[in-house]
Amino acid sequence: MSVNQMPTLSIAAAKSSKAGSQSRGLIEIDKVSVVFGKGDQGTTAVQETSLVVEPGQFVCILGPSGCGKSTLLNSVAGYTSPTTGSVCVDGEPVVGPGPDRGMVFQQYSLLPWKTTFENIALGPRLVKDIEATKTTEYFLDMVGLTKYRNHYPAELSGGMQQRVGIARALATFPSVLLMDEPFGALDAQTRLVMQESLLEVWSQFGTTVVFVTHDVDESVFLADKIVVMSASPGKVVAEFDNPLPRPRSQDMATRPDYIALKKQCLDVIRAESLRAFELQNS
Amino acid sequence: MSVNQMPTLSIAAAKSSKAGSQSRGLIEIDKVSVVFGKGDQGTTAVQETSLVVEPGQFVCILGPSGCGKSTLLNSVAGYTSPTTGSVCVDGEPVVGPGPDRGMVFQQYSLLPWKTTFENIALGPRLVKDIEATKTTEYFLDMVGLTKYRNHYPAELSGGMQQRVGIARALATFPSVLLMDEPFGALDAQTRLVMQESLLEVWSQFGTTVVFVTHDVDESVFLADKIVVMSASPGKVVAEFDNPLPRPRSQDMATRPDYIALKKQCLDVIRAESLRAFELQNS
Amino acid sequence: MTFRRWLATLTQMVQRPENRRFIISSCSVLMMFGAWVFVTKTGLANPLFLPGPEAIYLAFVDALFEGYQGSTLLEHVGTSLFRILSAFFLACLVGIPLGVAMGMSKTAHAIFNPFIEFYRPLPPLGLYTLLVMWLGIGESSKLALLFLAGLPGIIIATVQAVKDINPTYVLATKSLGASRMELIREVYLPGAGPTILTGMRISLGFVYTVLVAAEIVAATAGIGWMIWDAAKFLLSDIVIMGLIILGLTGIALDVIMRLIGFALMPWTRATRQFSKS
Amino acid sequence: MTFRRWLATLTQMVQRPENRRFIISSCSVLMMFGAWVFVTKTGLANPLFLPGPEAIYLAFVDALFEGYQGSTLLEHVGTSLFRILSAFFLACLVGIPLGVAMGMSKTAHAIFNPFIEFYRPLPPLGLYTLLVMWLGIGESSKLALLFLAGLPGIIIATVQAVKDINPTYVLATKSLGASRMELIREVYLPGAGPTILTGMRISLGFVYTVLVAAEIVAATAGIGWMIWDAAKFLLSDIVIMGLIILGLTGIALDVIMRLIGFALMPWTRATRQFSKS
Amino acid sequence: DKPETVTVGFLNLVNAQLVTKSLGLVQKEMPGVEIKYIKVGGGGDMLRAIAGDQIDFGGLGNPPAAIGVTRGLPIQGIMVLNMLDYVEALAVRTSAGIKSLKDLKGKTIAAPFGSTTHYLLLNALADEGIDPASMKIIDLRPNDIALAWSRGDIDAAWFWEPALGRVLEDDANLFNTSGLMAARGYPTWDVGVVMNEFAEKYPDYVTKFLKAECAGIDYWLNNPAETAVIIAKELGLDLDDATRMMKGTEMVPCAKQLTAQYIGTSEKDGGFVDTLVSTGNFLYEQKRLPAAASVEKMSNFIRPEYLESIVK
Ligand SMILES: Nc1ncnc2c1ncn2[C@@H]1O[C@H](COP(=O)(O)OP(=O)(O)OP(=O)(O)O)[C@@H](O)[C@H]1O
Ligand SMILES: Nc1ncnc2c1ncn2[C@@H]1O[C@H](COP(=O)(O)OP(=O)(O)OP(=O)(O)O)[C@@H](O)[C@H]1O
Ligand SMILES: [Mg+2]
Ligand SMILES: [Mg+2]
Repeated sequence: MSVNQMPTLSIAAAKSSKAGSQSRGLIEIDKVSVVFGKGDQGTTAVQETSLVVEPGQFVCILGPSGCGKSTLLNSVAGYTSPTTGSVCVDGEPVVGPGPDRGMVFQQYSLLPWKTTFENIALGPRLVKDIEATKTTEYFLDMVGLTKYRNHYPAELSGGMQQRVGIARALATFPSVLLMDEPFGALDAQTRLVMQESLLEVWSQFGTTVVFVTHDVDESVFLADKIVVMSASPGKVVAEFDNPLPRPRSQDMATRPDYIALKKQCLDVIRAESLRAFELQNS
Repeated sequence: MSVNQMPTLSIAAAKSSKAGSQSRGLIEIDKVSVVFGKGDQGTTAVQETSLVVEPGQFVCILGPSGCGKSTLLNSVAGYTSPTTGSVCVDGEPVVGPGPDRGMVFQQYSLLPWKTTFENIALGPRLVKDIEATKTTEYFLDMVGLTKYRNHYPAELSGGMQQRVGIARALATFPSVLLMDEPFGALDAQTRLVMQESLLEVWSQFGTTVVFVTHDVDESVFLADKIVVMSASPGKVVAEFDNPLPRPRSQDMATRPDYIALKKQCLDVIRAESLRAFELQNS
Repeated sequence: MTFRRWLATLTQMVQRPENRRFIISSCSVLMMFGAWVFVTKTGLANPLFLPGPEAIYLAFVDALFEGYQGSTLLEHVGTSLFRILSAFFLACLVGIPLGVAMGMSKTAHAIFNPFIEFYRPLPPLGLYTLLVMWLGIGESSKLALLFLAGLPGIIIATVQAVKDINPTYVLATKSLGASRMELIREVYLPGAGPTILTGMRISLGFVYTVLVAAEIVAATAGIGWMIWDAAKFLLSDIVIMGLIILGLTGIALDVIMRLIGFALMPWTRATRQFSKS
Repeated sequence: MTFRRWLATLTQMVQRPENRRFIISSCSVLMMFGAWVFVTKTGLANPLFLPGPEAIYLAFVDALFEGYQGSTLLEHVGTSLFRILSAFFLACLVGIPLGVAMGMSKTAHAIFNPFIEFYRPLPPLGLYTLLVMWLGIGESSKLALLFLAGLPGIIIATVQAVKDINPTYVLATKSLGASRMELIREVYLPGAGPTILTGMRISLGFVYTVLVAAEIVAATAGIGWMIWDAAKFLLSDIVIMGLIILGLTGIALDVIMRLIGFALMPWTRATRQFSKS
Repeated sequence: DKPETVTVGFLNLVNAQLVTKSLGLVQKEMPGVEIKYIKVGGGGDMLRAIAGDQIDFGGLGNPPAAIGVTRGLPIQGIMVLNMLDYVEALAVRTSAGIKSLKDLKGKTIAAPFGSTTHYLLLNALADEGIDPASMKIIDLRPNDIALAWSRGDIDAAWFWEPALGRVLEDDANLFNTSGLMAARGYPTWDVGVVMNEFAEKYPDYVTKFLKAECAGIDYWLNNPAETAVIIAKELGLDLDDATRMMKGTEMVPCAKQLTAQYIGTSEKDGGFVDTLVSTGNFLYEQKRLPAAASVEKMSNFIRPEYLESIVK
């Protein structure tokens, strides 16, 4: 992503005063439980989980497959209503999906029948952004895909598609950016590049980010705060503040504080997966 | 995998003298190039690559997507004939696939119309093993799936399927085991468990293993020797001997020698992917 | 107590989605039936064109025991089924090997494909005129028509099935030491099986739609002929009865094909018991 | 020099796989044609049943300019196409909204599905007998038959298409602030488009196979009627000529449907330009 | 030398062949030979049955016979099956107020194409100089005509019993009949045919067949009441209908068939040849035949010699 040459900084500045202002993007998850199905056959995906994400914070939710990460994120996005408990964003209870909470999925979320430009423009058009085209151009440039404006998603590489996904989610100037394993389908190298680019974009917008992953390295590299979840039932078992300074680079992977934090995370996960293994086999 | 209680150790002992003897399993790759397509449109997937794998050695081939790892492995398996150069196993040139070189794929390689038992028994039956049933029982038990003998692959989890795949590849007592990102489709936790199990099985059989991956941690954890490949054109750019002692455990990830080796690998990969990136954009 | 439990169970069953759908469907069929009874009973519909259900039932009983024009209903159905199944069996016998050859060899595909692609969209009745000229008005032209109707579906499905076989299965089995024949037996045939079966089901369905066409020329028995003949005499009760029988027989044939498929290919019933990992 | 380059280019073109396949197919068609000429020229085939190519050509020219029984060939084809296309258009008009409703609501699906499943496998000619009784021998029963033949395919494809839409598309678009109507416009319709188009193509193909059946009762024009009528008078040259026209028209219809699809849905042409990453 | 089986294709109409069949007369003439009867729906199907070599004996009206002969089907005409009188007729809808053929203009008229009645309809129009294009003539089989009539889809139709009887009860009256047209020089009839191959191989079985059919004709002429019962049973009709239909059909005793009006003798062609020629030419004008009729072909087709050998 070429954040270097931004042509329409005026727009960015104008809007970021609204989006990036540190007063917006507070997420309060209060004793949320999510149960799928009814009666005996119900699955408790998330159990009595509480979590507060400060405005502008970058939080990674880490945990094994099926521990309820996506479910928790979906209740913030408004896709799933908590069975009990409540989710508030900036003090307002969440009742459904909305353009104030941008969402980036793992893959296949760009509309295949729209070009890069049209996909990014969709949000601005739907929220009746009077400068929809200008906004779209700006984000198109931000993710460095101006050359590919008329390409359909099927004509883009996986990494390019995810860049469009991020641009699309940001183009409604949400106060919160929710990302569900956005780099999970990319190969290791592209993934590293995308992580760095994401931090670059984030440093510009200062939006609150909730980022779901099951890659420990990824969470350590990205997050201000790492929230570790465990399965059966899904709940938060640990929270770690990340001492690594910003701006970050992949070189930090050999720093002692990086390694220490990674070890802490791994220990919790190992302990939890052993417990899960025993639960399964008993 | 429950290697602990082995009921028919007699077979294992009898056969392993054949399979595990350190005189078998020498792989010599000599100036192999593989070009797909003809004339101007040809792609050089592997260029003039030489590599020797000693009998009983565990070698990991590490590299970014599309660098020719699979192509190189396939020329050992006999699926692809090198355009120039030669591949010999135990001094015999490779002319096609054969039961002396067991293969484990990333996924979907079990025959869906055969049960666990039948999949493992396929090799022994095809090589006219007179004790086919006994051999199958032994490997079924080795990977701890005796309870699932009559299940079809679709009824097994991803990890279970890969265990069957490993048992199937071993059941013809090959001198070489070739593995192409066998754990690439598993989630992180299952992956860790499978890595440990693989080392356990390997310590019993002592077969030569060539293991393709693009996960640096995986290669550092498993290998005696790490071979790093780079793309455009695909060739070996570095070889590292792994100083970590055996038996290994995931805790070693925080040892300084682990971290140093990982960093060495990462550095090579980063340098190579930067070079590739510049090649693409020039 | 027992009654209340029974009622609770019933309520639960009604609330289960698959049962709920069944109940809605039943209601909708019943309502249609009610409307039918209503319009015929009240004389809103001319019984010459739309007889009531009891007339259909009487026609059914009559055809079952007395027969229609010299054959009982079972004989009519039997004659038609015999035609369909023997022609379809022949079509499989020719189509599956041809399809395997076309799927495995690009040359074979290039040789046969133009003809199949050309005659496939032809209306069967158009083809039938030619077949009757060539083969006469007897059984052979009927069988030929049904055979030709069934063939392209089977070939196309088989070609697709063979092409779609995951190449990894072939490589893995080669690595275990399989010869070419062993490969066909262990991988190609079972691997193509489910898709071929689906193709066979679609193809049998199409053969079925051609049945009446095959029986309108010089037949004296067969359920299609019965309908065609009865229609000429405005025997709409027999026509409707015949159509209902045709519909039910068609569904039964499809169910039988599925069951045969399950029996021959038990793995297609297997479902994942573990979600992931 | 120029000739040698030309020859080299030619050799290269022949060696490219897609051209090679085309050449083999052409050869096989040509050989078939040769065999036809051979058996008719040598008198091996009775010209009454299998006229030679030139007889077919003459019949074609004659029908084109002089006409067959009061209508020129173009009028026959036009009449048939008009019947097919208007019935098919009606079937789309009814089938697509019904399919969308059935795809989005399980209740709507449960209500309509039993009828569709029941009448779908019925032989069209059997249904036709009833339609003629109800609607008479005129155009309306023909159109009704073609309409009913086309309907189930379109409905089933549309239901499937709507059900198959990736739920992520819906969620993502909701998160961008879309209302229900915006969702249908931006996601459901374009998302279901390609599958609906495929269903429409299959359905049109099936309507096409029913054409002759629709034209054998009381028609005085139409390519299907022409074939049926000519067969009565043993005019096998006209029958074969008509079948060839039917085949070509069928292929042309399918190609046109594809082109319309491409024009309406340009993204279905897009192919990945980057392998991975 | 005798054939194993003899297959007789019979048309679904009222003539003495039903008597022969019902009384098993052919079987009596040919002991030890299996006799098979195949009911054939109409002239077109009979032509295709002949073309497909599925019968040994058959019957054809004059238009399909002219087609078959001109197109070179391997058949010969050996006897008169029946002459058509008012068993075939043009029925018009009473309420439509049709007084003359001219009143048919703009109306819908049905006839089975390729049949004797289609031939007569077009000839009747031509005689009065009416352009067939001024009305809508559609191709329907007799039973479909009855159906279309009861729905009111058509106003006139030239076709035959038993469907004709059903229509006449429903707002219809007879306007013209085949018998009337015969008087105006357009006779229509059905001729009995044998396959050339069979006739060459088993000439005496052709005579045996003719003997049986002649006995059937005699039975028809001598025992009308019993015949009516047979016909009613064979076609599943009321006795009244059967009697009426028999009256509408003229049976010609075998001896009389060899006169100039019918098939003539081996020395001198009879009227059938003329009818075939004019029918053939008519069909050629209609473009239903690729070539005009040749007198020689028609004359070669009619073979009175078999009948001559039994009628001394
Ligand atoms: N719609 C649903 N209906 C029923 N069960 C569900 C549903 N969605 C999720 N679950 C269950 O809830 C649990 C948590 O699922 P969730 O998708 O939140 O996990 P996750 O941590 O995101 O896993 P992954 O890493 O595989 O994405 C799982 O057991 C899953 O099977
Ligand atoms: N059958 C083939 N025909 C043409 N090109 C091929 C073929 N197989 C591989 N290639 C090309 O050769 C190169 C190396 O491919 P290969 O599959 O060996 O890479 P890889 O390192 O295994 O990648 P991955 O990690 O994605 O599996 C790639 O550019 C690929 O596109
Ligand atoms: Mg998830
Ligand atoms: Mg690979």
